Amino acid sequence: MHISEGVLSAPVLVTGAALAAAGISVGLKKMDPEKIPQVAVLSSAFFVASLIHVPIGPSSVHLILNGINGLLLGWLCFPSILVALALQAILFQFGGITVLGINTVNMALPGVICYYLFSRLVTHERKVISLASGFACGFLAVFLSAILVALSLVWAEGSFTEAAELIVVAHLPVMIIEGLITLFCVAFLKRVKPELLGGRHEKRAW
Amino acid sequence: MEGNTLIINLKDISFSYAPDTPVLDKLSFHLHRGERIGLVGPNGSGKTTFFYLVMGLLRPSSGTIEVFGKQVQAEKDFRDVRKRIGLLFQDADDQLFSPTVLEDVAFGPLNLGKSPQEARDIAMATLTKLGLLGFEDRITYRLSGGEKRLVSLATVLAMDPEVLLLDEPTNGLDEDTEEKITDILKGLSLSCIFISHNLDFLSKTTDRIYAMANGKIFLDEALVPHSHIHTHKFGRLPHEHKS
Amino acid sequence: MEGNTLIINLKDISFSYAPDTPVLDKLSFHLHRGERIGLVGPNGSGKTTFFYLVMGLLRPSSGTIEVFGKQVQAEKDFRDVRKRIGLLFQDADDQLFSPTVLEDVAFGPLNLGKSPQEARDIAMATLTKLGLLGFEDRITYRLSGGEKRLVSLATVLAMDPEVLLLDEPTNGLDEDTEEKITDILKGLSLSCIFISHNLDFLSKTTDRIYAMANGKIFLDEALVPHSHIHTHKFGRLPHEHKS
Amino acid sequence: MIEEQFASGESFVHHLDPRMKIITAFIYAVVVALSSGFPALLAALAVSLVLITLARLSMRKVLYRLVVVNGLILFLWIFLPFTYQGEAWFTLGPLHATREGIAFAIQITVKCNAILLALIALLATTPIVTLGHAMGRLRVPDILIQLFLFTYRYIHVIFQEYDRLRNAMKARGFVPRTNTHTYRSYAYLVGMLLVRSYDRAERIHKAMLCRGFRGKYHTLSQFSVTRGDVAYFMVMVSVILGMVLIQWKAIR
Ligand SMILES: Nc1ncnc2c1ncn2[C@@H]1O[C@H](COP(=O)(O)OP(=O)(O)OP(=O)(O)O)[C@@H](O)[C@H]1O
Ligand SMILES: Nc1ncnc2c1ncn2[C@@H]1O[C@H](COP(=O)(O)OP(=O)(O)OP(=O)(O)O)[C@@H](O)[C@H]1O
Ligand SMILES: [Mg+2]
Ligand SMILES: [Mg+2]
Repeated sequence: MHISEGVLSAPVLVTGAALAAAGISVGLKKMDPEKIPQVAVLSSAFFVASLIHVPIGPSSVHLILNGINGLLLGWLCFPSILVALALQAILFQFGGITVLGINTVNMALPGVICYYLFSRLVTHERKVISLASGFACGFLAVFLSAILVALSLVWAEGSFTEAAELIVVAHLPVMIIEGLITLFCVAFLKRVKPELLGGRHEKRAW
Repeated sequence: MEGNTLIINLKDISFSYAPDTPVLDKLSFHLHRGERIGLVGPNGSGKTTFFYLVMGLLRPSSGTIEVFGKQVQAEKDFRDVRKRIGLLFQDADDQLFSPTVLEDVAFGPLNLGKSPQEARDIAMATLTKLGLLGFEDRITYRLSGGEKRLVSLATVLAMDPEVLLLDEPTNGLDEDTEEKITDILKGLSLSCIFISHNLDFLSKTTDRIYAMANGKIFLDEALVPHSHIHTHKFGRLPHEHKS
Repeated sequence: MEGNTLIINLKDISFSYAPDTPVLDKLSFHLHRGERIGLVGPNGSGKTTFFYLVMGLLRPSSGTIEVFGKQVQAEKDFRDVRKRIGLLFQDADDQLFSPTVLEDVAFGPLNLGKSPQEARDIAMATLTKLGLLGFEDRITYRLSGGEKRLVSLATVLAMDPEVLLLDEPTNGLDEDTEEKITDILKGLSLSCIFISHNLDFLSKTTDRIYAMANGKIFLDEALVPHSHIHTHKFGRLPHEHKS
Repeated sequence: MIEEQFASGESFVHHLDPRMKIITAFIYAVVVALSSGFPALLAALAVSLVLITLARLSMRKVLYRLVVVNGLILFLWIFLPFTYQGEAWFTLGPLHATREGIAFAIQITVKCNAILLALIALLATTPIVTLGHAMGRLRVPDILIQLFLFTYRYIHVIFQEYDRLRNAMKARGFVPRTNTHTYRSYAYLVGMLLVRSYDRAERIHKAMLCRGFRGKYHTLSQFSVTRGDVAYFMVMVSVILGMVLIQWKAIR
């Protein structure tokens, strides 16, 4: 869900950059320099995982995983996603420089929201609650991202409205897939390495 | 007769990862039904690469591959191959990705289209056969090295393959586990190719040993009894000469 | 005399990752200045864990550790230890985390408080000593396995340690690189402990070999010349017995 | 494999000081993104084409990149001609395409591709490691630079792990389809990658501690500015000022 260069207007770009800067500085404040390897290697894993294409009917979509990124990294998902987007811009020219800020916000803000909503729930003892919140986390993160992308487009230019609506609708299946993937991934981590869940990388325990 | 019993047939296969360093160089090789072959060769000689090519995980730059009498080329052709040939990876950590042992062993049967109940039954039966009963709910990630190897073998056998390709199955195992695996493998009546540096193991489990060098596979069938006199520290503790 | 030459002294060290499975069990061990020790043991016997405990990367559940005559316990105590003992990790990818070779080798000296220019000089000198001149601007992730090992060794030697702990330094290397590392290590006059499965390598580079089993370390000092008569296939091709 | 497709080369652009490249690329991208008149945008496209030519890159690879990343633009083309208010130009069934809509779509397309070409010419021709160091010199917070370089370093290690795991899945007959089994399997794959990454990070942290790491990152990087760099910088800044002027005139 990258917005390309050249599409957005100045107010949107500037607001995006400002919000991203705020999110990143909160993230960096919470990041212990000693934890850089942890955050970085997890970011690498998310980068690699986002190259995975999963089939959906006759076509395929790549994974986004900003929900689970938020669950694992909390506010640190701002710097983590910024770095991943910067690398994608340089390596594959996805996104770009002037849209780096707004793209970061569109992906990372839902991650942080999901962190606050679900990081306790996914570790809940009752399996139903934990699985349901896993699904909700993956679903909501992509849903919010799609909404933010749509809002960015519409704010930039009123005539993008129809396109923006279609973007949200077209992402519905992606939301379901991300929900399922997040659900199973949470179930996996809960059994294999539960200490990974719950934003433990933040300096200040909550 | 050839047409009937030839199950793997590679002709003039060349392959390289980087443009100027060929790993396999016009390699030819065949495996007949019922044959049990050992494959040795120095590190980096291309043994693992050879297995990957047979399974269609890599594609040759030239040459032809026939499996079960049919030429295979595209991803689709290899899907059938992978149902009938089981590959044990060199590193068990690469093979096991499910949270629990049971799920991992059932993964193959599920891919073959079995129902969840059938897959579970097959998985349990395979675990029982390998003496791994009681392991089904263990977290794969927390298994010891030897246990991971055995479970990996179970994941392959659960697919009921006609041919087994094992990449260094005894690597890094203690003696007990090695013996256990040797016994299990001796008991299977499948066609197979085992890569190993462990000639003792190969002479127990295979009929002939091929060597890989310079991108090709050579046969050395002779059974030569011989002795070495050598000296080293630590000779008093029980030890074994591996290669 | 003990007080002077005893540099590592572990007494009754116990350690476990999970509550009910002890990895080290009342292990005692010492290393004197100038000693060169080889350490062998099956996979999972706790060799790497033992190194981690000496470096203070894990803390024992009971027992005492003395290094350079001082008891060490807290993170602060171990900071000094880490300046004087160099540890080579089992997986070079864990050790080489900087983007370029020069930066990685200079990382240690910079942390020891050297100026960037000094650190750069030390790094270049170390690379030269290991025959790695010309590697300084190479990107670490693009090095081959053997090159990664050699550069890792450089990163450790650049800190000018008094003691060297190497965790399977020859693992996965081809013969040339193995020989090169063996020569380099023979040439160093440091106290050291080398973990390896490769007894040939150990007998060339160390004076005595200890074995690890059941959470303890045992000594087997004897140099026993002995011979095995055995028979195996493939005996006609040139071969070597490794362990 | 993840490769830096354009980073190696012997052109003049490849050898420019990376700090100059970053600064000029950034200003250039911002100015173009905020421009709207056709004269300014066409001038920008021309400048980008000159930069790409100077970088002597494989045109095939550059074109391939452009095609891949123009997805969103193409998508907007489906709507803009019909949703943008203005004078109807032609009709397609119930839909009226407006002159203004098409003009706007062309404008976005030119803008996007001009910026992308400049980014390929200026940023993608610098090795990522060098970019990281240069950004450090440009006062980007140290901790972000470390995160950037570390992440890039381990992408390769983790990609190889991913590749081996995926091969193992394939070898056991896994064929991705639209079903829960597929999604579950991919989720386990992702989970396993995360767990292994976490373990690796712990070992890396240990390795750093062993080498005296105490929470502070030091840097060795040195850059030197040559006359060629200064000349490039002056020319590029003049060009950008020229574009601003054209744009400003157009607005007035
Ligand atoms: N993914 C890869 N990319 C590039 N080169 C590779 C890759 N995998 C293997 N190689 C190289 O190809 C050669 C053959 O590798 P291969 O793994 O097939 O050897 P092998 O005989 O199995 O060795 P070993 O006994 O160490 O397992 C080696 O030189 C290796 O470095
Ligand atoms: N981080 C960890 N968490 C839990 N268990 C661990 C961890 N690291 C190691 N272990 C377990 O502790 C035991 C000892 O591991 P260690 O790595 O010290 O063995 P080793 O002798 O170095 O083996 P190898 O020859 O395979 O390197 C093993 O059973 C291993 O599974
Ligand atoms: Mg191999
Ligand atoms: Mg070890």
